[in-house]
Amino acid sequence: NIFERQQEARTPFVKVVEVSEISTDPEPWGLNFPQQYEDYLRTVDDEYTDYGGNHALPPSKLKEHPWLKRLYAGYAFSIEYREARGHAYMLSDQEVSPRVTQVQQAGACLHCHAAIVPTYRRIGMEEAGEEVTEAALAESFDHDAVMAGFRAVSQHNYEDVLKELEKTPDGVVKAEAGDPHLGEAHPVSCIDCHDPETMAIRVTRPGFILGIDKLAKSDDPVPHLPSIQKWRDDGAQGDYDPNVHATRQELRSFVCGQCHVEYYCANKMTLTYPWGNGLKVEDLEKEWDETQFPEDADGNEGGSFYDYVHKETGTKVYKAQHPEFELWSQGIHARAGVSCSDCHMPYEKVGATKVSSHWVRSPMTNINKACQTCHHVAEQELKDRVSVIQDRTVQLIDRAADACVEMFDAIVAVQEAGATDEELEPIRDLQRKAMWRLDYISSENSKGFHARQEAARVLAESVDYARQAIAQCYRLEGKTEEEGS
Amino acid sequence: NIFERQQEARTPFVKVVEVSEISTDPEPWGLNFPQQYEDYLRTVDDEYTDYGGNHALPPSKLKEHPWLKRLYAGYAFSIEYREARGHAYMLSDQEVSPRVTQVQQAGACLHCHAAIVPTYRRIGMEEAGEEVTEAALAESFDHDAVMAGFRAVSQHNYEDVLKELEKTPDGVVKAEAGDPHLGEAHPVSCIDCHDPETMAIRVTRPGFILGIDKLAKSDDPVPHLPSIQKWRDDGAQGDYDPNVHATRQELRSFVCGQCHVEYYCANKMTLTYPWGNGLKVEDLEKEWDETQFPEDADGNEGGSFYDYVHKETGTKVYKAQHPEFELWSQGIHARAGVSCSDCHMPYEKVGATKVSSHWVRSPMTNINKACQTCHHVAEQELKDRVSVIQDRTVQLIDRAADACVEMFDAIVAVQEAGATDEELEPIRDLQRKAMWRLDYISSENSKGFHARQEAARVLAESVDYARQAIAQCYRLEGKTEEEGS
Amino acid sequence: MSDESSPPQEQVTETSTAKSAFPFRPGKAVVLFAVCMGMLIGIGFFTFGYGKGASYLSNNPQTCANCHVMQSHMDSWQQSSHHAVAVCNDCHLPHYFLGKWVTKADNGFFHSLAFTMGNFKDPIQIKPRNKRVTQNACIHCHQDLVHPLLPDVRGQDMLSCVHCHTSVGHAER
Ligand code: HEC
Ligand code: HEC
Ligand code: HEC
Ligand code: HEC
Ligand code: HEC
Ligand code: HEC
Ligand code: HEC
Ligand code: HEC
Ligand code: HEC
Ligand code: HEC
Ligand code: HEC
Ligand code: HEC
Ligand code: HEC
Ligand code: HEC
Ligand SMILES: [Ca+2]
Ligand SMILES: [Ca+2]
Repeated sequence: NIFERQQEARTPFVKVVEVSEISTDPEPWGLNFPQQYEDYLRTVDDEYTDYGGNHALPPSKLKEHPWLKRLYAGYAFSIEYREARGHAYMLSDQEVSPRVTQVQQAGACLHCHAAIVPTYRRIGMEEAGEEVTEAALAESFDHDAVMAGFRAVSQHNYEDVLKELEKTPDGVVKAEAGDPHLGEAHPVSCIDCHDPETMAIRVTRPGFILGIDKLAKSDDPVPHLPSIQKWRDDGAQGDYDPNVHATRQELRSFVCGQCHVEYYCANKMTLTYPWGNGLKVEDLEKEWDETQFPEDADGNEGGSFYDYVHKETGTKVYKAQHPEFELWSQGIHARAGVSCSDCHMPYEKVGATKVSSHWVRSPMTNINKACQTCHHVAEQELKDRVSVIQDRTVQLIDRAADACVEMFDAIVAVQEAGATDEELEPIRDLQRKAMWRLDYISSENSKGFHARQEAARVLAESVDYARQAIAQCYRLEGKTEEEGS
Repeated sequence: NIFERQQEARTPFVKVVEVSEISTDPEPWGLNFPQQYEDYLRTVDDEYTDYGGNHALPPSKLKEHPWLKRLYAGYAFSIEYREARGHAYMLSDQEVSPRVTQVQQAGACLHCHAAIVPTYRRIGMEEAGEEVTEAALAESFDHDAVMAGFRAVSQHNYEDVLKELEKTPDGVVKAEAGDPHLGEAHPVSCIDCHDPETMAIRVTRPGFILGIDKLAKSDDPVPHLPSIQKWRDDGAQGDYDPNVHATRQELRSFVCGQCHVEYYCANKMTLTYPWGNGLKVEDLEKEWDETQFPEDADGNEGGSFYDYVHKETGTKVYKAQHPEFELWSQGIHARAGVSCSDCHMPYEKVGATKVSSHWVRSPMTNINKACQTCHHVAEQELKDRVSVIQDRTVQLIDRAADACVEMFDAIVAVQEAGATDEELEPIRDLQRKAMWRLDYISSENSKGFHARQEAARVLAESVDYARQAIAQCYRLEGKTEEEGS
Repeated sequence: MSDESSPPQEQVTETSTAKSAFPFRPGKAVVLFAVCMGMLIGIGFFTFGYGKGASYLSNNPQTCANCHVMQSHMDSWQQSSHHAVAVCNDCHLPHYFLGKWVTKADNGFFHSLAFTMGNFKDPIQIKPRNKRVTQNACIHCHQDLVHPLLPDVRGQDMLSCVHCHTSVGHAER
């Protein structure tokens, strides 16, 4: 390999302090890498852009788009649903969210909102009967223990798992005799994306590791992820392990794909990323369609997968959450090898060196570095191009939302008129598809930018299904009235 | 700028023979520019690509997409509608088309299928009472005479205008005393895009010249046409004349925009390009909505604009034809200043010089020159990218077509059930919108490539309107049945 | 401009020696032979095979444009941000001795062959091996700045500089 020669050129960084596999507190890392740490801390103060960015109190999506309340009727998201903001907030925003305080949530929620991996490891080690000392916990990543811990706590109660976090040393808090509090809970931190020994980027999230392996084992063509194709070509031996097989450029997206993805996260089964059939909206849908919840403790059948019963209509539906990684996968940037980090963590020159901006944020607040290195056009022109894309998407979201809302009215009306479950079944199927697709694009956070044509296609399908459901209702109404008359 | 550099490379040419404003026969031009002429002649032998290109006998779109027959029911396009092929065929394909042989067509058809400008000029001069000699005709472009001739013959019968072509000298045929045949009719030729004196590119088509002027006078933002913005900023004096105001790069698209556009072309009014409100699908629709046909010879009101009465449903609808220029205008390539000619007439090296490939054809048969100048990725990868775009579009076209066909059935059913015209009016409005949008993208020839997200948006709207119409029909049915029962 | 990397003049002499050592006779066998040998010691072949092959030995960009197929690259280089700081050879030749001469031989031979046969892609498509050469050239000059981009651990790959800096060597690329 030609790059081997340069590798010698990289002088090992000078560690001011040691960090290890338990160092969830970013502070000591910050002593080694003050620039990255400083940037990271800035994730508390983003501006607000047209369709993204931050606020002191991020705006409520439910207020801005009242139809969302009807879409989520019967689900926690109808209580509160806000714009995302900087990484520094992820844990506190979750803790105070009425979705968590008013509804019993699962421990898996913390998978993406906290530096939880050492806690998984600790619990995994404990389950295996190993003695867990701070030193043992710090020694290595210990994949098996992490996976075991992940499986063990995902379905526990949120509050219990949050407490577990504080029972894991974080590398800074000094344990006091008799105090069960061994560390603080931290939002996403250096250790989630970096190997503490070498600083190489890596993925740590069990949900992602299992999901990407399922994807590799599927036959979905993934031209934007060449290492998966290579792994398949090499005979698909064992598991696809992103930390072994992925290119560095792929890892620059995978670290984000650990969390910015569609998931199932509640107490009926372990946290799941639905990538077994591929990364397109219908591949994910197919996986949910095929999923059966596992038997409960008493041996009762779990039944078909669903996220919630839509309150107005009584239909069992799916909830889509922030599928940024999946939508990006369908776009031209992914195809051209452009990673999340290229845009959201662009290089910046600091003194005599280049560093990745750890102020992860909307690229629209940083167009110069995020876009203009590749696109040599004026900043305003880039803004305008993004607006064209996002405005078209928003226009279609509104169109699909109108159709969905009319659909709810139509279904409610036929139900009141006495339609039978049998008659309603095909209509409910259409409803589920329509809602899934609308939610998919509206809860994706780039307003279509990550894959403009795909976003429009998905919304076109949503409109189609919603209006088909309406037509079927009217037809049923006609019949019912006829029969009734 | 890349184009300026190419311009510098251009050396003045040596004329072997003189050509003038009557030289519609390309042969003498070919003596001066053998390479371009040779390329031009090759427009007879294109290959066929997945969604474009040429055939010995181009495939029938009606056979490939049976729903088109229902879409066009009652209109000439339902008799025959084929894939486009090379420029060399345009005149003969039109002459033999059953759309022309079985239906009385207007002379305006020749506006885009023949080198007709000298004929317009001759007729214009004759109308103005000037004596028309070959020399007078050859002297200059004579804008006013061309416009007058265009207006005079557009609504005449196709066959009559075709004969007029042969009464105009073509620079090669030697007139014989008493023979009214002074020249041949030629398909698009050098003179249509070039000034015979300087070889500069130019536009000659009255339809385009009037259309682009309307556009300039509208308030449609046209970031991809900077000279229009400049003309507006300079106070919008007089008319916007593309041959005066346009940049060379714009002209490299305008020459194609002379023909590859949506139009009205029949005998109720002069050939019209509907750009008075802008270039988006709804801007064009708005112009048709607002258009009243002129009074007829007897002073009877012309009534509201429409193209044909849809036979199955009795609804007056619009026909969209090949809006390549309009769709390209909504895309990222236009926005980035990439012209039609960049892709369809790419530069090629011939010996030590660079010439524009006058073998105008699908860029997918010439990816190396057409795309790889700008996109440094493998040929197969470019093909795949185009396929992804086109497949998504085709999937949505099929979806919209399904909806439209169901809509026809639903409307027919309520009509049979006795729905009144009043009841049907809002449904017909939805029908017109749905058909217009589907036709717009399906008759555009890039299968969405020219503006991928816009194409998907337009189809999403088509589905929406068609399914709304269906729902309204069902509702009406319910009512009618209720009343009837 | 990196003077230390420009080929010293005496190399030209070395070339003529090589030329007489491996006389070039047209014919299929020789072409095949040349393809193999060209990789290692073929410095002589291109000078012989194509009159202006000696341009490879000069650092003057104009000599690359002796071939008109190189003209647009010359033009785009002139408009690039680097025309004042790097010439063709700074980017397209390895910055260590052996690699430099192997590359000269290799490219020199293939350029001549391709140019003569005319069977190359137009626009020209750079090959993976030569991509590595340019990548190394970037690093050679910008080592300190891009230090954090270098592999963290042995064997790790790294991003291509032109993934982001597309128009450094050639404007509007
Ligand atoms: C080519 C550039 C680019 C790439 C690659 C990219 N994004 Fe984005 N992303 C954007 C833009 C532009 C926006 C819209 C920002 C706005 O509206 O303010 C955005 C929006 C977002 C948002 C919402 C931001 C906010 O402020 O609310 C998230 C989260 C996001 N992207 C995550 C990702 C992830 C994860 C990936 C990779 C899987 C990714 N992005 C890849 C450019 C990119
Ligand atoms: C697979 C990773 C993942 C899981 C599991 C997850 N989240 Fe999130 N969460 C995210 C990401 C990424 C964002 C930011 C993007 C967005 O807001 O859409 C986010 C944003 C949020 C926000 C702020 C914005 C909002 O939605 O109001 C809250 C609150 C939140 N999550 C709560 C929860 C709760 C409660 C759970 C468990 C039911 C949970 N999260 C599970 C990844 C996850
Ligand atoms: C451990 C989970 C996790 C990882 C890893 C992660 N994110 Fe996030 N991200 C979140 C959560 C949760 C939020 C929402 C925080 C909130 O609203 O409180 C978020 C918010 C964001 C936002 C919105 C910021 C704003 O200012 O509006 C962007 C942009 C973003 N993430 C991009 C990325 C990118 C790019 C990566 C990879 C380099 C990444 N994220 C990695 C969980 C994660
Ligand atoms: C959400 C993921 C994420 C988190 C959290 C994160 N980093 Fe990074 N970091 C990255 C990515 C992506 C790169 C670029 C890696 C590459 O290109 O190989 C990077 C690169 C680096 C580098 C190499 C130099 C550079 O800037 O490119 C250092 C040092 C670094 N990070 C330190 C830190 C420190 C310190 C923290 C905690 C304060 C941290 N990182 C948190 C994703 C992350
Ligand atoms: C690392 C390089 C890179 C970065 C960074 C990048 N782009 Fe791109 N962008 C590309 C490539 C490559 C394409 C695909 C077209 C091509 O092959 O030239 C593209 C395509 C686009 C397109 C047209 C395609 C579409 O679907 O809309 C837009 C608009 C665009 N980029 C905007 C942006 C914006 C805005 C940003 C910053 C937030 C950005 N890009 C960041 C490389 C990049
Ligand atoms: C960036 C490149 C690009 C630009 C710019 C472009 N086109 Fe195209 N065009 C294509 C591609 C790719 C196709 C699809 C060809 C295929 O499917 O074989 C296409 C298809 C077409 C077709 C159908 C070809 C066939 O074989 O049936 C026509 C006609 C056409 N374009 C005209 C135009 C016009 C007129 C313009 C300018 C207003 C234009 N194009 C601008 C790339 C381009
Ligand atoms: C505004 C310019 C314009 C006018 C006016 C015009 N055409 Fe065309 N015609 C085109 C273009 C461009 C194509 C190639 C693109 C396509 O086939 O969609 C074409 C293709 C055709 C074809 C071959 C493909 C097919 O549709 O079967 C026929 C036949 C044809 N035209 C007949 C006519 C007739 C008859 C009229 C008059 C009613 C007419 N044209 C008026 C521009 C025009
Ligand atoms: C005078 C009218 C006119 C002009 C000007 C014109 N076209 Fe056409 N073009 C046509 C017609 C008519 C056809 C269809 C011919 C047929 O099917 O017989 C056509 C066919 C085509 C095709 C399909 C060719 C194939 O092999 O399938 C392409 C591509 C095309 N034109 C592109 C262009 C481009 C690019 C320009 C400008 C450089 C241009 N045209 C200028 C009228 C025109
Ligand atoms: C459909 C439009 C069209 C037709 C018809 C046409 N040309 Fe061109 N021609 C162009 C365009 C566009 C260019 C590029 C002009 C520029 O970039 O300035 C061009 C350029 C040229 C040039 C300049 C050198 C070059 O190749 O770029 C010559 C010479 C030329 N054409 C000769 C001819 C001849 C001879 C014919 C008839 C056989 C002809 N053209 C027919 C559109 C056309
Ligand atoms: C004269 C330059 C040029 C030519 C020729 C060209 N492109 Fe592009 N292409 C661009 C630019 C500029 C963008 C916009 C993204 C950007 O700013 O980098 C783009 C974007 C794209 C995209 C992503 C945007 C989208 O909407 O899909 C695709 C795919 C693409 N081009 C394919 C092609 C193909 C295929 C051809 C040949 C038929 C072609 N291009 C010819 C310059 C060009
Ligand atoms: C500052 C560095 C630099 C300089 C100076 C430079 N080039 Fe390049 N050249 C590059 C890079 C980088 C590439 C593309 C590599 C890639 O795609 O990975 C390239 C590509 C090429 C190609 C292949 C064509 C292509 O587009 O893939 C040719 C031929 C070429 N250069 C010739 C020249 C000539 C001749 C000169 C001097 C006039 C020159 N270069 C000067 C960096 C340079
Ligand atoms: C003998 C004529 C000629 C000369 C002199 C010449 N080139 Fe080339 N060059 C070519 C041809 C022909 C190709 C295309 C080869 C191919 O694609 O197989 C080429 C290709 C290249 C490439 C892409 C090579 C690849 O295969 O990856 C580079 C880089 C390049 N030239 C640089 C240079 C530089 C630097 C010089 C001057 C030192 C130079 N050339 C002088 C004819 C020449
Ligand atoms: C011969 C030495 C040399 C080589 C080889 C070289 N550079 Fe440079 N580069 C320079 C110098 C000198 C500057 C001016 C920097 C300064 O002002 O500090 C520069 C400036 C830059 C800049 C900032 C200006 C700009 O163009 O945006 C970038 C980015 C850059 N180089 C990237 C590259 C890349 C990528 C390559 C390889 C394709 C490369 N360089 C090859 C010497 C070199
Ligand atoms: C993922 C995108 C990306 C990659 C890969 C990349 N760079 Fe950069 N580079 C940037 C950005 C963004 C900047 C601008 C930073 C700023 O303005 O602070 C930059 C700036 C530079 C500068 C100019 C700093 C200055 O003086 O302003 C040089 C030199 C440079 N890069 C060289 C390289 C080299 C050499 C490589 C390959 C080893 C490389 N870059 C790889 C994105 C990238
Ligand atoms: Ca979900
Ligand atoms: Ca029309």
